[in-house]
Formats: sequence, structure tokens, C-alpha cells
Amino acid sequence: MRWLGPQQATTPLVQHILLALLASGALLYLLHRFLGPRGRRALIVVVTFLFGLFFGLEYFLPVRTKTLWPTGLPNTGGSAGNLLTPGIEPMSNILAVIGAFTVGLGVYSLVQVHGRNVLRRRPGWHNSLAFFISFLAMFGFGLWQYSLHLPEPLPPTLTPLQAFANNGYEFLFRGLYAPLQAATFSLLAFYIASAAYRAFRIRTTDAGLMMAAAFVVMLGQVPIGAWLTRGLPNEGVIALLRLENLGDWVMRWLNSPAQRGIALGVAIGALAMSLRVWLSLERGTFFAEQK
Amino acid sequence: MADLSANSARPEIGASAPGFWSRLQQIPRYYIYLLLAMVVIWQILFPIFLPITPSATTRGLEEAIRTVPEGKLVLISADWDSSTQAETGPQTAAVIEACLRHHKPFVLMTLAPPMGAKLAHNIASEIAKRYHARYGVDWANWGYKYGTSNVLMAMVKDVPKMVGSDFYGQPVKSLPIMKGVRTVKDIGLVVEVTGLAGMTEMWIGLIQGPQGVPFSAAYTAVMAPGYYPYLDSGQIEGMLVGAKGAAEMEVLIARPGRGMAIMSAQSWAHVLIMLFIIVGNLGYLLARGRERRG
Amino acid sequence: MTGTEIAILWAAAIATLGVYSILYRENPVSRLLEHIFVGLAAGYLLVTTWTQNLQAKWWAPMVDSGRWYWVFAPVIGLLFYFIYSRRLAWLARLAMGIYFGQAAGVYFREFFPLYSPQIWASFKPLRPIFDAAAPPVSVSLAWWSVVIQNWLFVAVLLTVMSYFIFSVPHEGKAGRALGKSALMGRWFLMIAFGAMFGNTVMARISLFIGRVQFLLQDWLGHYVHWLAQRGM
Amino acid sequence: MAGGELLPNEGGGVNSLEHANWFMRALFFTLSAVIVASVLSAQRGRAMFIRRIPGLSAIEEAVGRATEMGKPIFFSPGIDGIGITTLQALAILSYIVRLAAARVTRVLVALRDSTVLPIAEETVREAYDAAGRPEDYRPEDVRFVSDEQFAYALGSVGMMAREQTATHFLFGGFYAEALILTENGRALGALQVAGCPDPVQIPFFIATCDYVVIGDEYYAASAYLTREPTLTGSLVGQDLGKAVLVALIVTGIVMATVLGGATPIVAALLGKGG
Repeated sequence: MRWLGPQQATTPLVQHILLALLASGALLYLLHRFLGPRGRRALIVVVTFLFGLFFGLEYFLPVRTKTLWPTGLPNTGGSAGNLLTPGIEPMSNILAVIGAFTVGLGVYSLVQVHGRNVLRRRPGWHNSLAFFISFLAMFGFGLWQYSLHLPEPLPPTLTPLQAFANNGYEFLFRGLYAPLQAATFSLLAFYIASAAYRAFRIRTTDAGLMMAAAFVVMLGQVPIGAWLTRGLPNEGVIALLRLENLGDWVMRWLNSPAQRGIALGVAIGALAMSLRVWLSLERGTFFAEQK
Repeated sequence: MADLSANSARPEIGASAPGFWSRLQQIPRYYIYLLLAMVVIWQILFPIFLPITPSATTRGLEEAIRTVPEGKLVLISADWDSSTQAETGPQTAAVIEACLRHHKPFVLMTLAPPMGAKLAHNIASEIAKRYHARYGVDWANWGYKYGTSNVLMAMVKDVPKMVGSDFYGQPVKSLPIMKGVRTVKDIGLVVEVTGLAGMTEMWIGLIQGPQGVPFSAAYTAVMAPGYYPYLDSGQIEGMLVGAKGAAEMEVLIARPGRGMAIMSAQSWAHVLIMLFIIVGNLGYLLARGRERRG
Repeated sequence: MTGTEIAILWAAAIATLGVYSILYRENPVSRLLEHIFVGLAAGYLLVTTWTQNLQAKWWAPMVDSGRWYWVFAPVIGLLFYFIYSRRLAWLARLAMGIYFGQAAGVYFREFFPLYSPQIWASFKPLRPIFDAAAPPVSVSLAWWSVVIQNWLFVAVLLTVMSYFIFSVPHEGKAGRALGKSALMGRWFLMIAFGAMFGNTVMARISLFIGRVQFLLQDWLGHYVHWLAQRGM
Repeated sequence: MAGGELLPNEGGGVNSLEHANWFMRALFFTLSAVIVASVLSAQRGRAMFIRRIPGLSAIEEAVGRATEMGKPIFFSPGIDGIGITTLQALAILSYIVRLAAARVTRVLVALRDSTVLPIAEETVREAYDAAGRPEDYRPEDVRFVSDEQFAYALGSVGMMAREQTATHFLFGGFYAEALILTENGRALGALQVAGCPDPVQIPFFIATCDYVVIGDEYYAASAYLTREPTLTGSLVGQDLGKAVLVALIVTGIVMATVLGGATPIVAALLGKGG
């Protein structure tokens, strides 16, 4: 079990871990037992506020050389920070780790839906069976192959078992997973064609403008566009009318300011939403008052 | 103010009387799919090359490669994988060809998706064979280096130390091509080939700006427009835009290859889509005309 | 080619063609592939969660480096699982509160790096400036066309922004002016959307070209010499 | 960010935005204060106007269509992880579930991020409670599909086809998978309403959906839909905030015109903080 890392778990470590587990269990029990609805709500509000404050404040506090934690860590990117700076990267890591434990919820949701299909022999249950087979195969071969820590490019000599693990994983990944990904992605070539055909009708001003801009940019992308306007000069203002330049011009002088207008509006909208979330003003939306 | 309801989904004008014109407005999507697939397959097999005029951005990259001083390396950072391969693959190939044609030694490196090292390696070995270029002497592959910005920072002072071993796992110090390569200043040009945002900012912020190493790039067509400001300011010397850029490079070095074939498929696919749009609008206009009259 | 490579080639080709069958309609083949894909992805998710996240960031520090306090991470993570109990769900909300706070805080951090360059890149001078050091566009242009471009840029930006003003009625003198500006802004938006659409077509066609190359050259080309010769 | 423009300052590059300086602190505080003040003023009962936003008005009609046809609703909060975009999507989901629950119409939610899953479940359950129908809540209607972008797309399309959903809502952060979802959804004959703060996928939504919510309309949604004073106040605050930005930009343009370029202004604004 090399993938678990070298086992150095000494007794004091196990003791510490058990103690910590007990302590957190006790804390949670106490919180649950003695906090009333209002206390619980207040606690959630405070936790939300503090975490928002921590991440936000680090950006806005003046830059100083002194920090709250001793910083031998290279986590400030070599530049100066303030007293919260050394905490940002560890905290982000911690939250990433905590978040990773929710993967079980996702897998549980899948297993629940497909397990029910298989057990009750619902129509199409064989598809759900295929789900379980491919899920377990990828999980098994994936971990097995990882545990071998094979170098890349592969050494010429592999034991039969190593070769089996590696081939199995390669088959699942390069034979199924990656091609399914690429093929699904490439469906967009067809969808964009039929979407263009349907959407670009000069029925309204809006659609007409969209169509004109799309046409100019599309022509500018391919040699046919350049060929159509090859008679125009290569220098000066008229050169702008050459389709390859015109498409570019539309992208930079009409598309980018419009995108920026959208972005600046969104900037404020998202700021307002962030403030509402941070101050728990949006609370009624997600979780109504405590029962 | 009119709704933003897509001018699309709901009933078409004249749809009640299914005449020829209104049918032009409702070509079943299967026909569109089928024709598109046929056009692309046809062009991949029997490309009709169209005259391609290299743009200023591509000429900039060709010139940057051509003018790399003697004794300095071209570093091609191949930060792509199969998801953008149709564009970045030919781009990598075109940049490699340009290096070989101008007799500039080049090295490959991959910072982002690990798969890029292998994909770029295959392309390079294939082209190198044609030019009788030897691995380790005329070109090398540093392989995938983990750590993105940390790699770049480590590279500034001591390149061989940062690289360690190459794609095959042999120490790079043993490669003849690395003789005389100490700091990042021994690299004459960096060419970033990628579909990932953020790579350019890193190279410019850590290497091009502070160290003065010339920088060029090859981008997927979708992300390229965002980088024109860097081009205007001279921080990017030249740039390939999508497969089109690769085809233009092939024209510049007189080596029609995969970029040209892809561009012919692209061109005819674009023409097909535009024809569909035109037909749809014709159908709409004529059906509306008939409805007004009758 | 080894047996595994041949199997990979065929599986990839069949998977690709199977996915394309969805272009006709959702069908038994595409449905089967969908379930296989979802299954593989779920398996891969579990594997990478361990190998790329938990193993390095959690297990190694806790077990190998003896940082016992990392045991609190799964305790908090497992609080999320209390949503399945009505009585204990509030503990899950406590854990969610952490992420709500983080979401807000991270946005506060992103605000300026994301948007401030956009703000000052909009400070376009509206008169001709003869500064050879900073040519404003790569195509060499007459000074007056640069000025026109800047005016246009500013007009598009401000009218688009006015479209996103929601709380002022488009009535009265000022309101009607705002309404007109918003309508202009909407038109510019449509032009921008059309341009973005057109600019994306090429990338999407590329994806299909990549698949066609795989099917023709790697797969069929492996068996048909004639195709392999045409391979690029 | 791919669209990010070059900062016209020398040497500083990206690092100059690593922390705020005096200007950023001042601007951020002003914007936040304007929004919060507007919320407080609305909570005290000041009446506020919101113009019609067609895409958002369509939500009720779209829910009604599913009820009439006796078919479920499909909702996707996009593929971003936990963040402001996704939280806003869940706020819209909450409103839609309340509407649908009151009319005994199922809402299927397709998720890509496992950390969003518990939050979405809680939101939906709360919404059923608020609609007075806690017994109708079915945990299996909030589904984790896949964390892989295109497996998510295929899985969601399969879900639409098998459950025969009549109305599709797509609100959140969408990327390349958006067109796969909406093009198939359209082929299945569903009424589709989509919204995304990022403009890149909007053209494809316009081409395939019946109603589209663009840019900041997305963040106006909660206020527009619920008309709760806190939220309408926030929306008015948003408008004031945008006015502050416009004023800033106009000032910058005027100064750039007078000074002959933006470089000195930006240098002053980016000057050392601390």
C-alpha cells in the first residue's frame, strides 16, 4: 500500500488524533444540545462573517513586513504582505481539503439514483449497471495504477501484474474517457452550425445586427474573406475594410467595449450579492428562519 | 423594449402554408449536420488549398524565430492537450518547422497539462526525422515540469538545475544542446503554445518583463483577441492565431502541411454555415413577401 | 501496435461514433455511453480527489509529518452529511456558512485584479495624441481614425452600461434620454454577441476536425494504406 | 482572465494588484457603502422602481407551462463551484422551486460540484417548506450528475430526455457545455430560460433559448423576482454603484484627453499604497 505513503503512524499521533476526534465530537454535541434556534443562527452568521472578513481583509489591509504568523513559508510569492497574508494559502488549502470530503455526497447521490434503477429493474436498468461497472473499473484501476508509481515514459520491462494494471487504466482513460470527452465537446461544431442557421434571421433589428457582425467576423477568419477583398490596399484606412482586418476591428473596437460594459455591471452586481451573502442579508433565500 | 426572446425558437413566418420558401427556413437540423460532416471529411481527404496571405502577427513570429542570435535556444512551451489539439498541434508543428528551417536549436517544455509533453514530443520527432535533426543536438524535450510560476522563477538563475532531467529521464547536462546554457538569458526566444489563459501573463510578468527574454505565442482562435494589447505594446513579438496562424506560418516557410489542410476544411465549413444563413434569410424574405401579397 | 493499443483504438472509435449518434436523437447507444461516461468520471473523481488532493494535502501532513490537527478537516467536511437529518441539518449549515463567507471574501479579493485594469484601460483620450512611443493599434492608421475609434469605444462602453441601469424609469426628459441610450447599448450588445458567435465558430469546427483526423488517420488509416498515405 | 488588458504601468505588472492601495480602498468602501445604505433605506420602507426585465418576467410563465403540461422542470446552476455566481443561481432556484411547489410541479436539479450539492439540497428543501408543501420534497430530485464538464452535459441531456422536462432553466456560470444543453433542450421542445453573468455564452443562449438574462440582469434577479425590500434596496444600490463607476470613467476620459494619455492618471492611481 505504497500509495498510502510510508506508515510512520506512531502511537502518540494516533492518541492525538483520537483525542481530537473525541473533543470535536463533544464540542458538536454541546453545541447541538445547548444552542437554541437563535444561538444556532447567530453562530452561522458569525462564522460566515468571519471567513468573509478574513479573505477580504487580507487584500485591503496595508502592506507591512510584520505578520501574525512566523513566515518561513514561500507563500507570499516573494512580495510583501500584511499580518493576514501568510494565512491565505493554508486557509485555502484547508477549505479545499474540507470541500474534498463532500465528494462522498456526490457519489452517494449517483449510487442512490442508479442503485434504485438496478434493484427495481426499472426500464433502462442495464444502463445503470453499466454506470456501476465503469465506475468501479475506473476507481479500481485508477488507484491501482497510481499505487505503482510508474515513470513516464514507461520502462521496457513491467511485471505481468504491473502491465495489467497499466493497460487496464490506459484502456479506460485513453480508450473511453478521453475520447468520450473529446467527442462530446466536438458536438459543438454541429450545434453551432444549426444555431447560426436558426438564429440569424433579419426578422428584428437585434437579430440583423447579430448576423451582420457574425458574418464579418466569420469571413475575416478564413482565407475566403481575404480573397474576397484582395483588391483593397494593404495600408492606410481603407485597409480596414479588408475583411481580415474588419473582423479584427469589430472584435476590438465594438466587441471589447461592449464586453467591458457588461463586465463592469456584473462587477457591481456580484459585489452587491457578495455583501448580501457576507452580511447574511440573503439568508431568507437559502435557509429560512430556524425552526 | 422588445423581448430578448430568441428571435429563433418559435413559429416561423409562413410556416402554416408549407411552401418551398418557408421550407428553406426550416431545413431539418440533420441535413445541416450531415452536410457539415461531409464537407469537413472531404476537405481533410482532398484539401483545396486557398491562397493564404500571412498576417502581420504571424510575420512577427517568423521574424522573431529567424533573428534569434547564434548560440541561443528557442524554448517552445507546449502547454496544451488533446482538447485543443486541432489548433495547437499544427501550431506547434509550424513553429518547430520554422526553427528547423532557420537552423535554430529548440527545446520543448510543458508547464500545464502533463499530456502536452508527450503530444508535442511525437510531433517534434516526426518533423525532426524529415530534417535529419538529431535529438539532444538540434533539439530536446525538457518534458513536463510541475509548478508553473515556480518553474519560471527557478529558471531565471539556473536553467539546467531547474530542468534536471529531460523527457527520457536523462540528465539534461549531458545533452550537447545544453552546452553553454546557464541562465534564462541564454534562451533567445520563448514561444508559448497554449489554449490556457494565464500562461502569457506569467511569462511576461516573470521572464519577458524582468529578464528581457523575447516572447511570442500561439493561441487558440477563441482566446487570441484578448492578447492584442500585449502585441501592440511589443511584449509579444509575434503570435499565431488558431489553425489559421499555423497555415500562415507554413506559407511563410514554404512548407504546406497540416495547418493548410485544416484551414481548407475550416474555410469550406465556414462557407457552408454562411450559405445556410443566407438560404434561411432568403426563405424568410420571400415567404414574407408572398404573405404580404397574398 | 500492441493488443492494448488496438483495443484502445477501437474503443475510442466506437465511443466517438456512438456519441455522434446523439446528433440524430437521444438513443439507446448514446444513453449507454452517457452512463459509461458518467461512471468513469465518478471513478476518476474519487481517484483524483485522493491522489491529487487528499493524499498530498491532508494524509501526508497528518500521518507522515505528524500534524494531528488535520483530523479536524474531515470532521468539518463530514458536517455536510448532516443534511440528511432534519434535526442535525443546522450543523451542515454551519459548515456551509464557512463556504458562504469564503465565496464573499474571495470575491472582495478578486474585485480589483479583475476589474480595475478594465476601468483604466477605458480612459481613452478623445483628441489626437502624437506619441510615437505608444502606437494605439497595430495597423498603422491616420491620427483622426484613432480619435474616431476612441470616441466609438467610449460611446459603446457608456451606452452598454446604461442598458444595465434598472431603477430609473424610461419616462420624463432624462428618463427618455436614458431609454434611448439603453436602446443604443442594446444594439451594440447584439453586435458584440454576433461577433463573439462568429469568433467561436472556428474553434468549434476545429474540435470536429480533430475527431475526423483521429477517425480517418489513426483508426481507419491504421488499416487502409491509402488513407494512411493521405494522413498528415 | 483572457480578456484582461495590459496595465500601462512599467515593471509592476500583475504584482501591483496583489494588494489594495489607497485608491482601491476608497473606491471599494464607497461602492459598498452605497449598496448597504440603499439596502437600509429600502428596509425603512422607501418605495423603489425596477424596470421590466423580460427574461426574468418569463420565469413565472415558464413554470406555468410545465404545470399545464404536467411535466417536470429542469434546472442547472451552471458548472462553477461555490462562489458568488453559483450562490445567485441557487437564490433563483429557491424562487423557482417555491413557485413550482405551490403548483405541485417537480423541479429536477442537475449539479456538477459536490460541495454545491448539500447547499442546493438545503435550498430546495427550504423552498418546499416555505411553499407549505414539505411532504412533496424528494431528495433524489437534486442530483449530482458529474464533475466532468462534458459528462455533465451528456448526463443532463439524458435527464431531460428521460424525464421529459417541459421547461429548462439555466442560471449560473456556463462554458462550452451550454450549447450542448440548450440545443438538445430545444430539440426536445422545451421552453428555455437562460442567464449567465459572463457574456461569452450569451450568443448561444440567444440562438437556442426563448428568454435570455444578460450580464447584470442576472444579479438583479433576486430583487426583481421577490420584490423584498432588502433586495430591491440592494438593486438600487447596484445602480448607484454603476453610476459611481461611470463617473470615474468619465473623469478619467476627460483627464486623459486633457493630459494627452492615461499613463499619468494610472500611475497616480496605482501609486504605492500602504
